[in-house]
Amino acid sequence: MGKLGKVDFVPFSKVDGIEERLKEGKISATRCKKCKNIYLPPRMDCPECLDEEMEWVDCEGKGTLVTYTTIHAAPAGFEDDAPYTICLVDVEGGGRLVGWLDGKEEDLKIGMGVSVGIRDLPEERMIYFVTPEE
Amino acid sequence: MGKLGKVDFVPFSKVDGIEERLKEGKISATRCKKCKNIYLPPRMDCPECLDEEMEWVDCEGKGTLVTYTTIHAAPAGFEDDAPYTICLVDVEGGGRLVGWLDGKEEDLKIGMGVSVGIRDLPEERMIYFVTPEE
Amino acid sequence: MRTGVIGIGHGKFGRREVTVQELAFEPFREALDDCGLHQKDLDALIVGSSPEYHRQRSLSGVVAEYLGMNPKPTFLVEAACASSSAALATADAYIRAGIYDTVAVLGVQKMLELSTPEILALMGRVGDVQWESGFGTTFPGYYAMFAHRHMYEYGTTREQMAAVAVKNHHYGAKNPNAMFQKEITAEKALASRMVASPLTLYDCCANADGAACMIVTNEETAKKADTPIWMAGLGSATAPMSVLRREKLSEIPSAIDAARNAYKMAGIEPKDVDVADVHDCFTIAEILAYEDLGFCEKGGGGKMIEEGETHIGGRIPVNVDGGLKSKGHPVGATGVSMAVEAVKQLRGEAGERQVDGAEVALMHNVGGIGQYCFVNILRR
Amino acid sequence: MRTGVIGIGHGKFGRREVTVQELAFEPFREALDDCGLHQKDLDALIVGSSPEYHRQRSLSGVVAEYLGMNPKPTFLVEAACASSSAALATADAYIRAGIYDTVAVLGVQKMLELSTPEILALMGRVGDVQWESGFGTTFPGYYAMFAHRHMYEYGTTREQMAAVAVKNHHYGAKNPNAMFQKEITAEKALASRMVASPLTLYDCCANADGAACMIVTNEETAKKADTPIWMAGLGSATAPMSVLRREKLSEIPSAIDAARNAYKMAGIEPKDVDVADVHDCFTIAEILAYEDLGFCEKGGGGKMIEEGETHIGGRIPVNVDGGLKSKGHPVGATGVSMAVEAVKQLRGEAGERQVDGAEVALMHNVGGIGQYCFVNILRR
Ligand SMILES: [Zn+2]
Ligand SMILES: [Zn+2]
Repeated sequence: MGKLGKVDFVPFSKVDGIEERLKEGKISATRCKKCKNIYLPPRMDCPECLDEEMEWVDCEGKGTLVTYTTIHAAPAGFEDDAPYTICLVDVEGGGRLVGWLDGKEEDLKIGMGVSVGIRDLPEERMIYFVTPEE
Repeated sequence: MGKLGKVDFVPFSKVDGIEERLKEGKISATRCKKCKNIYLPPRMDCPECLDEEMEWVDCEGKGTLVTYTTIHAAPAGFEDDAPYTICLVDVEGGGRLVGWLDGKEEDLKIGMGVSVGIRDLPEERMIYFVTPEE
Repeated sequence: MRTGVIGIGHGKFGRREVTVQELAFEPFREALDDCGLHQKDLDALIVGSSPEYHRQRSLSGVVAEYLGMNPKPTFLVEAACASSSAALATADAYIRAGIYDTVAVLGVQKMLELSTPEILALMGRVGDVQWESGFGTTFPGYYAMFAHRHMYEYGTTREQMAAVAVKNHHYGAKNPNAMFQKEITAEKALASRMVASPLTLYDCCANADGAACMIVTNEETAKKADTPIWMAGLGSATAPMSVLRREKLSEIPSAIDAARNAYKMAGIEPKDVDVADVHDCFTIAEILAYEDLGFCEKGGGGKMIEEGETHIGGRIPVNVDGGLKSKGHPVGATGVSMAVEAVKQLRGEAGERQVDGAEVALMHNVGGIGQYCFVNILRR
Repeated sequence: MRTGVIGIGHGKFGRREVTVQELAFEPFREALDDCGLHQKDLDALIVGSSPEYHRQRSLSGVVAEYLGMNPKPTFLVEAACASSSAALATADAYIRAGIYDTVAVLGVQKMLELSTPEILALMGRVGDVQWESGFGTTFPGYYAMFAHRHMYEYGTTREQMAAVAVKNHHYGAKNPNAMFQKEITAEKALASRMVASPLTLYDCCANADGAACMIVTNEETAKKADTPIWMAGLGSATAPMSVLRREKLSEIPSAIDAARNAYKMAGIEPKDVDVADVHDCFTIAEILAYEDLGFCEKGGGGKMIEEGETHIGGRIPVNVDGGLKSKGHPVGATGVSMAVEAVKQLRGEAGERQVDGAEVALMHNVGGIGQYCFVNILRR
């Protein structure tokens, strides 16, 4: 699938267009052409109108910290990364994403403004990174 | 578990006594002390009287061929063994077992008499072998 | 109180480059369209699937979310290859109990996202893992042993088995949702490579991705539909998982028991069946099904296919949707797929595959190597 | 038409060196003994389990065989950690529909036969595998994020969470079936190693092998039992699997919906509950449960544990069997385990853990991270 995340569990998805957009540094959602609902994580079927006419929209990469945790007991594939801090971010323009913190857990405050970027990982994979704003 | 079969899927079972008996060359069943039912494959709980008082009984290793097949498309762990022939044998004294054929599939006739022995495999594992009788 | 089917949907079976929830969405949308309902009109989603094939754990929760079914209840029902027939029977129970009025039953399976080694490892655990799998038994291997036994007891031939494959591919060629839409010849089938003697490649169905969906509802609501189809008889039974504990190996005992229960509930006899979908995971399985369902006497299955009695125009047309053999067998989707085809036949919407005037349809869905069987009878 | 519980059985939870079917046999035997029935008196076996943990595929078929249930029907019901509550609800549906009279509901899970790498790999796929798991989310990690959000919104403290662990171990020490039969101190809990901040080891329940069984039957048959216990309210609901699609993260929305449905069906209010088992997979989960079930107002959960309102003698004693926290959490067995404990309380057979005069018991069983919740109310 879209090369998003450190480990890949899903080889195929209708959302395969995301890979290219990630490479271009875009944080992308999909929007139903019919009902205009925005989906982040993106999806290609609209559960509202049951339609599959979707278009890509890009987000600014700004958002609000919803919650977070630092993982000390890591699952397979993440042993060497622990401890790492996972952040949930409500993105301006709609939707939510999960990203890794660039910074210290101590500096986080739920509700604070954050910016979201994309970083390269080994094996051509990419991951969202979250940076607290001043 | 009991080291029976080429690949082990079940690390624990109440039937762990079978390992020792296999090493002694014994084809063993269990018998409910209460209702005297014989179980091959062996089990330690009697579904008839819901009791768990079981004792081991040994079989002669003689039986009748119930059916067979030669596996050409092998599952994981058996790639190097294929083709191998699997036989189901109704054992004298009660119960049925699955074993590998020592011989040619062409020589098999359902209903024929067979004898069953135990052979060693690598990594201390053991397997039932079935030999057609004259 | 009867349960009625008012909406059906069926996706394309085969290799599908989508996620399992995307796969599920297709027939779900089609089934809602078919009956003009929306998610808000549904009381629950019951998913039939065999979870071992998915990387996504606890499938029904993810699928419910993707289909827009939250906060409606959902759970998964599993009975191996008969999972979605078990789901359908369970939906019927919830509706007849008056707990839910209208339920979406979804059969879905994404089999082809696992790697080949993962699939081979899974295949190695198809039987009783304690006493059988360590000897390298396989799914085709079990049915191969049933075939050898049936050949021994009744003189069934490889040619008769091949005739099942030829028939099912003949009809599958007319089914746009089938994985393989092409005819085959007996010669080609008989000459294909051996998988587990006496079964060759063409005796075996193929793994596939697939999904099918059905909207079922209570009698009152169903009566308002244009052509409600009624769930008239539901039977289910089990047999020992282990072939080491089965008395006979030339039959599927759970099928015999399930059929008896279904016929009794529907108040019919085998001869009243107009069209049937039976579980032809292997060609021998269809021959066993003829006998276990009472379509012919014990041992008469080989002759029944030979004489064309299960072709359209024959006594009881069987698998005229192509069967598992040509549709492919997306484990958890197969039961609802059979039921969707039955509904099409009873509505008279089966096109080139239509059995004229079909009033009673039967589905025979075997789980695993017969540890489960579900027999459902639908009527117009 | 009400469904009644007439037989219960509960095995020892923990590391058990037996197969999954041997594990299942123990409480099944106990439950049959408890009501004086035999397999022939049962119409079906419904198994609740999470299949991902077993090497044996299609569990219910193997278990049905081992329990001597062939040819009776069986199938498996899965809703992650709430699998056997879903199985119990399904048994109720089959019985109220009149399809079966008497059903054995078995919750069973063998978690500790997988290797550590296998378990770690499984743990890595606990969330939405498409959008979340690739970031290294874990099961404790999700609840940790709920905890941080709850701390932020309501000022809940780590000490309040530790108090849940202390309470549940206190009662678990009196439960011979619990995995951990020993008391702990708040100091020890707070000082234990961090798993996913702010949750430490003692905030988390442990994987365990375990099984529990329940014989349920129709009203007519149940009335003949000495002390039938009635299934008075069954509620279930879902929420998005993905935390990326949940509106609030300081509650389990499916629990709120399921509780509403269950209270309505039982015709009671939260204050009428005499004793409850709630899904304390993590200490924060028990605090969320108090609020979601309406035992206290939103945000009041921390204070409720602090003030001892959920101890025996308090307003609503919760998890006085030790909870998942001290019993261990054999995923598929947990729902029936809760129900078995509820029946003991209502029969007055809970020994040292008895809540005097308990007439109404509630079980709250969450699947996964809240994608499912089942709330069942039993009464004497
Ligand atoms: Zn839309
Ligand atoms: Zn006995």
